[in-house]
Amino acid sequence: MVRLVIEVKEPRRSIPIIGSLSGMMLVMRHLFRKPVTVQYPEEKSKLPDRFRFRIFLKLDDCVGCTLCEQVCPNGSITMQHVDRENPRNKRMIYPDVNFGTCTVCRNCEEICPTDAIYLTHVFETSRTRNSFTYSPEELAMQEDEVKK
Amino acid sequence: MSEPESDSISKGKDGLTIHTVSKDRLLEFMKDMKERGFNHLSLITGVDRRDYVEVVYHLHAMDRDEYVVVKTTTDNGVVPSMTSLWNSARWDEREQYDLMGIKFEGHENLKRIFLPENWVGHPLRKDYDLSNVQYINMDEDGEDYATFDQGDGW
Amino acid sequence: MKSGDAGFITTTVEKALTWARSNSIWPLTFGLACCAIEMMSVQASRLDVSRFGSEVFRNSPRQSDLMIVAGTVTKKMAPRLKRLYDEMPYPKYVIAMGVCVIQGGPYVKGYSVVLGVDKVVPVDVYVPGCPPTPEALTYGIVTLQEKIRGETDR
Amino acid sequence: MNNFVELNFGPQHPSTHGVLRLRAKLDGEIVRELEPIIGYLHRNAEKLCELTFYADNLIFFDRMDYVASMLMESGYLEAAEKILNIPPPERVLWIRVIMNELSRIASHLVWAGAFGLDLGMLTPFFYCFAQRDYILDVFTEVCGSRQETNYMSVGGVYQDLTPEMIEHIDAFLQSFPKKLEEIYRLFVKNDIFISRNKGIGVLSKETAIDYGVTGPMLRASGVNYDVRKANPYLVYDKVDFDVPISQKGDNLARFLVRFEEMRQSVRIIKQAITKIPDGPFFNPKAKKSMMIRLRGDGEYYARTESPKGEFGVYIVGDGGVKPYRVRVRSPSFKNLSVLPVLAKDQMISDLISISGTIDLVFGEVDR
Amino acid sequence: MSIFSRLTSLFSPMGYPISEVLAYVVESAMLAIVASVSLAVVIYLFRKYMARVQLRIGPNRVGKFGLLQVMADGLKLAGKESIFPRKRDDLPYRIAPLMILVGLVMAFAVIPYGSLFWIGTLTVSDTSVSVLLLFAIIAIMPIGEVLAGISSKNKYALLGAMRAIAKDVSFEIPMMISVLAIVMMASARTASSLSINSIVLTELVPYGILQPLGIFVFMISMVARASYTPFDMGESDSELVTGYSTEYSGLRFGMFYMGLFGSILLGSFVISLFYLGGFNGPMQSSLGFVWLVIKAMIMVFMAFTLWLSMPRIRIDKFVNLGWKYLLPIAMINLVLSGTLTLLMGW
Repeated sequence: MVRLVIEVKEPRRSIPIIGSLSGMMLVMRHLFRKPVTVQYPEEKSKLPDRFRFRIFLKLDDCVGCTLCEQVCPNGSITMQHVDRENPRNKRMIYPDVNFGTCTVCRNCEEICPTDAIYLTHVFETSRTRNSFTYSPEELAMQEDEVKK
Repeated sequence: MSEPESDSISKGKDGLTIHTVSKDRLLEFMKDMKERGFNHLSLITGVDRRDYVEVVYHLHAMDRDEYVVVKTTTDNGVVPSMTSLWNSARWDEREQYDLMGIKFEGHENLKRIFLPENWVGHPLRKDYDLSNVQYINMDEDGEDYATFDQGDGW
Repeated sequence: MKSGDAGFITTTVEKALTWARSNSIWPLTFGLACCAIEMMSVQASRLDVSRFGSEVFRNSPRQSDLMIVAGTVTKKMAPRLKRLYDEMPYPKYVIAMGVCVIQGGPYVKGYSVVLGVDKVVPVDVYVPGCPPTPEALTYGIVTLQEKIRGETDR
Repeated sequence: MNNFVELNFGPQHPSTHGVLRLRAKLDGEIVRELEPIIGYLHRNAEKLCELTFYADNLIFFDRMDYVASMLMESGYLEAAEKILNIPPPERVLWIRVIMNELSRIASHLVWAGAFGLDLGMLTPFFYCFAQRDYILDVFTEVCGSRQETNYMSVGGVYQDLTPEMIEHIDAFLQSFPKKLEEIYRLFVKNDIFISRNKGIGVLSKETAIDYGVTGPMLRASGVNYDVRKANPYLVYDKVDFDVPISQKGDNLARFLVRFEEMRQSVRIIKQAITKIPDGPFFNPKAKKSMMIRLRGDGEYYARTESPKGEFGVYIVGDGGVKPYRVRVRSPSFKNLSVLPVLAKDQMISDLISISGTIDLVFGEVDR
Repeated sequence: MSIFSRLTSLFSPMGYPISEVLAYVVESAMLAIVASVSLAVVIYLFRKYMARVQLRIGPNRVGKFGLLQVMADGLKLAGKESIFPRKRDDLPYRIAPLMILVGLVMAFAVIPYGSLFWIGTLTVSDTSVSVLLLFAIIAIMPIGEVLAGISSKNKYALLGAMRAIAKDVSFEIPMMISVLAIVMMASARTASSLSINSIVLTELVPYGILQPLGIFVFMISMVARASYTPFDMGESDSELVTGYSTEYSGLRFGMFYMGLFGSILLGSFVISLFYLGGFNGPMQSSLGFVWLVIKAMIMVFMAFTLWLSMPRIRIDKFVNLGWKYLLPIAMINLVLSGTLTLLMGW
């Protein structure tokens, strides 16, 4: 089997100091380049469609199959009883997500047979309290309500 | 070159030759293997088969790129150490001692590598009880110790 | 506040200090795991946390105000984390970054991870995500600023 | 005379890249004895893998080498797909190659920036991370997460690579080599940088193999061993690339090998995005609803080339839905074990730069 | 007409001794204020410059363009708890940062600044031996670093102090010798060749052009004095946490921080005075100070660029550099400039 191998060349030694000066010039030249900074809270870079963060739930679509609970690698999802009329969800159990352990791995979204559980762009979820367990109703809240 | 004798030879799913050797002959066998050019001990794995422990060595001949697997079994969790042949066994054996509880005879510094010295049990054993939570704290010299007392550690 | 003048002065000083504290949060370079790389991203050009005055990542805990616990806190690390926190001068703040630090994250079933750094040190802001995007951490820092100014009830 | 000062570096120390603790015996500035103490990030991933479904285990592998999570995923799947008997379709192999190499560039960029910081260079860090952010933008676009991507799944990938994304990757590849050369020049033109690295931390061929060192570190010592060439997995045999090696074995050689690898990675991606065939992006046998029902049997050792070295995954299955035993050969773990040899009788500053060139990632060392 | 004489005449109704004392006090206070404000400016400029070359924006939240950022930092440091390590040597630990700051302010007092429009000369104190005074004061600052390192009873700090000592002994002698060459050249033209002011006045051709080797040695020495990368072995971030200032917190740390930037500013002033013609330039009598500041600012930005683009040199390499290269170069420079002075009759 042919293995293509190249020997890395050590850089040519330039005259002492001149090489270092060229590095300094290179750094200085960046002064005239446009900064790449996105000033976050004011301007937000557009998030791609596939970006995902916070989990939401469509209560009407959930059939209570518990697949999401089973597939969650670390038990962030537990099923909870909610008194709610829904002919498709006879057992009246809905997922309840703990964002304190959710790794945003998207397995629940993938496995959900009715696309009831889905991940969204909402990522501003910092809190000053360690309470990240959201009940099905809270998960079902509209995205913009949470943003507020 | 003559093939070193192993107790049985089989092929794994990954196409590697598996030599099964009893642990008494292991060191001798490995010496032979090293002489045959297997200069790189890639991996030491302990597999807890519940009633016995299987130790799997992945040997690699760097020059001709050949992988072989050497397996040995032990009932009492003691196998000879490979540190005299390959230095890479030092940390691997310490790790397997830490997590699997395999004692490597002849290892000069067989201490736990990840967990504190007085941690009870070896976590990767199948009979390790995860519900019996242990905590770790640090004494004044900066050494760790394990404890079952939740008030003492984290 | 008996004397009106003194009270006025103290409130002014207090206000000025709060303003200064909220606008000059120097984090400790304290990376534990995955989240540390995202913490470095926050420092880097795209998100540039220096806009908020958090530019100076100090290496010595004595000189920093904020400990961003970025990454899984293991039981072995917890005593050290506690000591680092103790070494920081008041007023000091802690941001728990990532779900490992909040409640154990993916390692919640394991044996060697502290399930929540708030068992070890008091936490001011929790930033969930695994790892949180740099934007999310920046949002956490903004939340901390609001908390220092007493403006948030999130 | 043995009046050495004992000094503890870490676990929190600016240049230990995480939570390495080094107990050094110092004779003035010179390190006489060094003992690395690890385990501060031991997250029991191997145990948790035994408690979790085959398809779910990816999240632990993502977080092993957290700067190159794509490579960890594909390394695990190399073994897991064989255990589960679900071969991925052709297109997926190419997608994985593209993602792997992008991830490798990202990992090496993080390393280069952090290495600069170790040596006291503040600025290259920012240039490296600016470039890395473009790669992570591609990742976000393709799979929705920046760093811990969880993109690949058993028998395929989660979502397909659209032509638009390939265009974005191409646009990145157009601008990147120029920027890379700039960063490279910033380092190697500098006299002090050369004097700090040339001839420091020389690792001989024999020691390297004996200690199980792999990856760029081994190649910098003159051994031509790259898993991508030696045991081509995915479609690495269908793309053209060179393996950079050096005979010197010092810090500078390791640095140069890594930079050359980035250039080769660019070459690989350029070929892959033109050669990528159409087709399905997952194996129908591994439908999404099957995620928790996949059963595996037998044992398999798969090795792949991660940015740090040979990343091996050894899975033992017992016919259940969860693996019986998962063992990871983490390259950083082996590479770190050679540090006491390299740093003996060197100065503290050299200890820092040597541990910088080892490219440690503690998620992988401690697992 | 200097500020001092103006102040004395302002306070003259109060009688002789009081007016002089008051003038001294007011002038010292002015110096302290101006020095701290200019330090704040330098820190702000550094942050902005660093951000821009690193493709970032830099502080921009506090005040317009983040101008108040440094003030916020200072105020915050003042409001921080000061931690004293239990095993410290109390007195040295307390006075070490003060020594650095006092040395710095004193050094700013002895260098001449030229004159500005109607204010006249801005020089604070003009003695006939200001060269000696300046380098005596500069030599105080390393003592502060060493004291800080040793009294903290911290291994990192101790190593930092050891490195600081090694560094200081290896650059101070070449620095002094290169200054000697300047004094020698100046002595051909002026009687008071130990006064910086008269040295600068003789500098019709900048000494940097006449002594290229001298400016090289002196610049390296000044970088080492201020101790930023590449010569910041004493407080190297990535090796010794923060070196001798590891244990300091709050305002005392702020003094070290100011000392660093102050040394950069001081070094830039001294280099531009000795080697770049100082306040010489067109319309010197009214714009002298402006020329000096422009030259010093160029030097400051060069220092920043150096800081941002260089890795740290190893301590033994630096000692080598000091004794094996800088010292001979400084000697050669001395001989060359002596010859030049003799031949050209300067």
